[in-house]
Amino acid sequence: MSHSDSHDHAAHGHDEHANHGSLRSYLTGFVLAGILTVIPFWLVMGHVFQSHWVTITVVLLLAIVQILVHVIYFLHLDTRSEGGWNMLSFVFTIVLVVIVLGASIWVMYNENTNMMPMSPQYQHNGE
Amino acid sequence: MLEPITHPAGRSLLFGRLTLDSLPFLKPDLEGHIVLATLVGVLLGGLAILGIVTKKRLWGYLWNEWFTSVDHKKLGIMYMILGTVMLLRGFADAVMMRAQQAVAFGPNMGYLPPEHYDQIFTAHGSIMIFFVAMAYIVGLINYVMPLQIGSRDVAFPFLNNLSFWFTFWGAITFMVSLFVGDFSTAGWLGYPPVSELQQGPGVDYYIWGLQLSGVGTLLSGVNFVVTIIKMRAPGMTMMKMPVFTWTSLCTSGLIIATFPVLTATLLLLSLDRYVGTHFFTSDFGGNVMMYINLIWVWGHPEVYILILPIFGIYSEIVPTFSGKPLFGYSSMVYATCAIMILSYLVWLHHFFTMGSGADVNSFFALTTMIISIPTGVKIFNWLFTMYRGRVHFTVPMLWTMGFLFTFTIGGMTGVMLSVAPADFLLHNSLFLIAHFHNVIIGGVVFGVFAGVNYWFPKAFGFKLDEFWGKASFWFWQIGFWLAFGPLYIMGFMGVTRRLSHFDNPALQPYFIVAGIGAALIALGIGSFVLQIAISILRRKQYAVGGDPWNGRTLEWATSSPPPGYNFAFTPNVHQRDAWMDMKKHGYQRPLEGFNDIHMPSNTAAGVVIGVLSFACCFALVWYIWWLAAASFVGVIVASIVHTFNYHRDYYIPKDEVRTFEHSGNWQPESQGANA
Amino acid sequence: MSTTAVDSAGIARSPFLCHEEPHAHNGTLLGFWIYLMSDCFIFASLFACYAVLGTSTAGGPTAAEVLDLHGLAVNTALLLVSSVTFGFAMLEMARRKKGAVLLWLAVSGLLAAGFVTLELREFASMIADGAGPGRSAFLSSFFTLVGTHGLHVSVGILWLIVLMVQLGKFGFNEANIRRMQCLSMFWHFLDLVWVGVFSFVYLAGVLR
Amino acid sequence: MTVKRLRGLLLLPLVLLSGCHLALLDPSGDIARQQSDIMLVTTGITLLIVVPVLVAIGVIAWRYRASNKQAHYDAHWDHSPSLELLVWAAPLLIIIAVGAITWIGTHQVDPYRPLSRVAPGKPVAADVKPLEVDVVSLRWKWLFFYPQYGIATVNQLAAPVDRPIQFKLTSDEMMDAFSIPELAGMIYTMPGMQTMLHAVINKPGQYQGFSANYSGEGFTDMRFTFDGMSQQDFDSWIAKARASGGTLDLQAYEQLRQPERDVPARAFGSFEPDLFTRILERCIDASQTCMSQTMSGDAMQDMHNDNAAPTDAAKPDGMQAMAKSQAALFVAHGQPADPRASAKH
Ligand code: HEA
Ligand code: HEA
Ligand code: CUA
Ligand SMILES: [Cu+2]
Repeated sequence: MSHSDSHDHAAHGHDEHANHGSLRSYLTGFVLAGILTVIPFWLVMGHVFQSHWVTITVVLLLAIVQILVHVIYFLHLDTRSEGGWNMLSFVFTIVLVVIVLGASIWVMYNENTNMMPMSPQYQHNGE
Repeated sequence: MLEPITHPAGRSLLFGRLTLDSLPFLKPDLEGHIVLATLVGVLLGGLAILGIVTKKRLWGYLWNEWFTSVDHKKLGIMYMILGTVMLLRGFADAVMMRAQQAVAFGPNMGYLPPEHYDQIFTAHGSIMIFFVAMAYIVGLINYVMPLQIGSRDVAFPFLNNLSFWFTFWGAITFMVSLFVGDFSTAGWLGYPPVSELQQGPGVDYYIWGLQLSGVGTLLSGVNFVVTIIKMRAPGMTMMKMPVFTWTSLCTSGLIIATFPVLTATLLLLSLDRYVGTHFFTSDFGGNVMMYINLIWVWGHPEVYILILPIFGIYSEIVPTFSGKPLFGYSSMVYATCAIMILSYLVWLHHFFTMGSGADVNSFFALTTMIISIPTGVKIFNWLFTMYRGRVHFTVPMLWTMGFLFTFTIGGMTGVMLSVAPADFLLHNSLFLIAHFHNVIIGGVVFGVFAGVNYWFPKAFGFKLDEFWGKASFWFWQIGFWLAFGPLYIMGFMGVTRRLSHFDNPALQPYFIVAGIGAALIALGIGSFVLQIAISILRRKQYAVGGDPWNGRTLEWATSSPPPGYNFAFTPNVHQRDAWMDMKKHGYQRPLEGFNDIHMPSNTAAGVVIGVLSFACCFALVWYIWWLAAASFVGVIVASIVHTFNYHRDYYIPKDEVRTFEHSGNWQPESQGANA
Repeated sequence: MSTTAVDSAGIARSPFLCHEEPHAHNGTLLGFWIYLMSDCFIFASLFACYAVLGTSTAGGPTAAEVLDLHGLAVNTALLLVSSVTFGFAMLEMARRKKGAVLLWLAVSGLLAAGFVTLELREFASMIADGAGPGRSAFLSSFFTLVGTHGLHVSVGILWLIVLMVQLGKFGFNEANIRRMQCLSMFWHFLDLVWVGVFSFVYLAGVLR
Repeated sequence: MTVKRLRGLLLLPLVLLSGCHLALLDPSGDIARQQSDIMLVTTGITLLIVVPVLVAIGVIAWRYRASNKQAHYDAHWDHSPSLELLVWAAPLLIIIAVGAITWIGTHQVDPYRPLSRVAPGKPVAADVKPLEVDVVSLRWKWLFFYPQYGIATVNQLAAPVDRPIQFKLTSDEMMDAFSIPELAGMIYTMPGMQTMLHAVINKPGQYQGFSANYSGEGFTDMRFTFDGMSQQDFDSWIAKARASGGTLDLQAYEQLRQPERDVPARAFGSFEPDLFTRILERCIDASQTCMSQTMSGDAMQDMHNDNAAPTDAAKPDGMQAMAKSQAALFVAHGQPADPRASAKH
């Protein structure tokens, strides 16, 4: 909705409340993201750790860190933008996404071990 | 075995798999005749309406004032009308099921073969949830919430119009399945393998109808949240918001967090059906349980999406008619937020018996029953609001009393189901059917009636008839217990849901009673229709002004019906129950000093995008690929063209505002108190 | 005890009304952010599917056999760089430099187009090798998750083209500035989802 | 005992009224009875709060009706910290009680858990082996294998009274729920998956069994009879089934799995030994690979990958390791028990 006839929003940038970032923040974000990308690739392609599960855990932790980097340096999320509602909705989303992912995996894992023919329990009982 | 159903054999390029055989009303059997009769009826009725509209030259009016309108009040009313039309369909389905189950014993197979019975309960369930209950709720929020926060419209008026058309065409997609092809038999949640294996267009109608309306609902959710956050009148802090607005906020939050899951789940199902992927198949590593898990991630919060705004309605009605502020406002708000979060943690209670271990089951059983705590808090707070009050038993209040009584019992049977070991006995039984009709009818439906009776005078400037309102209430209340009481008992006998025929003749009396109950409910619906009709006839006699009930919140501060701009001056809020506060301080409505008012303009983009989306979905159902592609491109082009329109608003000149403020329906601001 | 005061022009002023229209707050940016949050749930569902079905290979190829980490590295780099170049466009917009904005937008769009092209080539070669989405639940969930992300990127490119036209024609009016801010969020959001995709689907996937 | 009295109270009027048996309130199998007890006790506890609420609705509405000018009217009373504490605390206490019972009960009657008793105060004797029944839900009928007796039946099930039964269940194509309300709570059956149910019947008699999960147009008729009988009757029932001849081999099964409605009961004197496993693993068709083979095929591939990445120690051949260790457990205990349950013993 441009109501530029009333007063010029473009001039004073109505959405100044939002943080637009600076060259510095973009470059910091870029460097951090780059590093956080290179490390997991190196870990996996260079077979750095003995155990796959250690590698997977580290890779996923780095992913979480990198997501935070993106959120802060590229999406400029902070507690002040939009009166805190951006942050609130972000936290709400994270909590529920974690619930969906975590609980779904827990439930499905539990059901699979209970009933899939390849599960140990079946191997044991199902002949 | 699931066959890949995309192979082109036997399909025409032009019409896909749509052939004359797909038209059931051309079949010479009983079913064909029934469908034909219905079709003729619908066509005649439709033509009659078209004729009247044309004769009275209403097309321009409808187009300019309604179809292209971005006014939240008009859209709200259109949602209510859509809900009411779909309700007739849903009710017709319910009556057919009740009739079948009342006669189909032993040698009598009833008049509905299972294939049809299965389509009917599927259609009944999904229509009632998506196009009746959801339409009413979105409609009520649309109408009331912006008024309650002292705003001129929602945050995205065009989007609001678009949402409506998505929902509308979703409903049409369901309706078309009556006359062209058939419908899904997989239940309202579309469980595989039935939904994977059923050939023909039925499941595809279900999928695309829900996808359309789901997108509409999601957009409404975003719209409402931003409206509530951004457009509240100055001074209305979060803890001064009316409770209905709070519940609208929480429901919208849930919509945003769950409807995408529904969209994704249905997308995966359609990929299985259309391109032969293996998400939920029995072979190639697919996993049915994943569908059931995902659909309930949406499905359980969905029932709280339905009930939360309804709790808000009761929270407005009880204080108004008790002549007291709501008891424990902050408890009420916290309870609402608690229900919102908790509802996302309980979905597994719908499949305790699918074989998960005891730890999983007991975890979800506990989270489920914890929801009764905040719900109980609400019930108690309503009671304490009435306590030391002066309770006027108007029609809205009567529905509220019916709700308190009925819902408490329905909630209790819900707690019984949440006790996992008990659910192993009760799952999928008629007890379950009774539970959810108990909470949905006793909660949601009663609440919608309460809300309609409460806000109707606001929307139309006259009250609804008391006598027929009360008649409708008592028919519903008694009819409900007759219709679903026997189902509770049969649940204890272990009778299962979704049966179209019974061997045990001893059950018949129960089903007959249930049928009588449904008939009483029909009388209740009839009384409601009569109530509306009589009130329209006597609208002069029943006319009221801005504040017929001595209301407490801002929607009562403006005229009935409100002007397009809602408030000549944006209210400045100091207290909860802002309007009551204004009245107490001797507020006088100013009659001079108006400003021009900035408003959004109407647009046809929503209608166009809606029609094209429907064409796309219909084409997908019938594999008419060229049409699907063309209309899909059409949707994108129309959207892009729309973004080139930079002039989406206009000003209402102050003279026009002044004229309305001098002429609108205001009178009894002072008389309102003794309603 | 009326609280209504009368001002010099003889107009009743009430403390309960705003006699000046209050400052309107545009909600588009917040609304778009909330839409993005809802999109998270679509991706969450698809990630959940991959988590559950990612090892259900039904005797077909496993993640380690079909996923190409070298191509992935290139793809990731493309997307990350395009995120930054989009940031440059935003910075130029703050200085109202139309030419520079359009240039950086074009660069970002081309990088994203490169990403989509590479992804489509990866898909094509997998399908040609018999590892298409219909082969197993693992591959179904892989193609759907990665494809949904790719579809989002494609929509982003289309949007970017439209916006370049609009910027070129109408300049930095209020609506266009807001659209740039929304597209910027969308762009960075897709990069963020990609972090999840390359870490969870590819890197962790080949090890499971 | 309160449960008994509650049950009596509930049953009396309804039984008079119905001529139908309220199976869920007075079942004939120990598991169903425990479930029913839990249901009644928890319902009783919730009634402690629900009944007062229902009464309060009526009383408050009557007392504070507008026409009653005697009642105290306080237009400003809208909060009270102590009352608000009460409205949160009262339901919380009830839920704590109900929740505790639910938690314990859920573990007690977990369908995967082998029985430890056949009736209250009657533990399972050490030498009793449970009756094994392998169940397949077909479109739209039930197939039962008795591996210990070498017979198979369609739509009829029998078991000796007071002997534990161990059901292993799967489905041919649809998703059903195996349900005999008199015996025990239901459990789903799904293609390619195996669920379990442990139960026992305590009273001789004929009971209804059916599918409790909708599975398409023949679902309504998907019923079977379940007979609880004495050991002698059961033996002669087995003998009769054997005598009825017929072998359920692959061909006969192919025939049987075709969709049919309203199928009469029948018996097969013998069956192809690994048929249930093949149904479960979805390799009835010789051209299909059985799931566990596919899986071990996968495991082989995994090992192959491990060679490519030789650093791994804890890779999912863990799965096989686990299977092995459980096999060891099997030998040690000499009885086929759910590993989770044996952990609980
Ligand atoms: C508006 C819709 C709505 C609402 C509000 C509810 C509310 C509840 N529901 Fe219901 N439910 C449905 C709609 C709804 N449900 C539907 C549609 C289905 C079936 C879908 C299908 O399978 O097709 C279903 C199914 C369903 C199941 C699955 C059963 C099965 O499939 O086997 C369960 C199990 O836990 C359950 C539990 C509950 C509980 C615990 C509540 C609670 O929220 C109730 C809380 C309320 C109270 C408890 C009453 C008031 C409280 C007090 C007076 C305080 C004191 C009380 C106590 C401390 C106990 N519901
Ligand atoms: C909103 C949800 C809703 C509502 C209102 C109803 C209302 C009714 N339902 Fe419902 N029903 C479901 C949701 C609902 N149902 C669902 C989800 C299923 C499961 C489907 C499945 O198995 O997949 C089901 C299944 C179901 C069955 C199938 C049982 C079986 O499995 O065999 C039966 C049997 O008779 C039945 C009967 C009825 C009857 C008689 C009513 C009647 O009480 C009355 C009909 C109601 C109305 C006509 C009016 C509704 C009015 C309003 C909402 C507001 C008022 C309007 C205005 C103010 C304008 N229902
Ligand atoms: Cu107007 Cu800022
Ligand atoms: Cu639920």
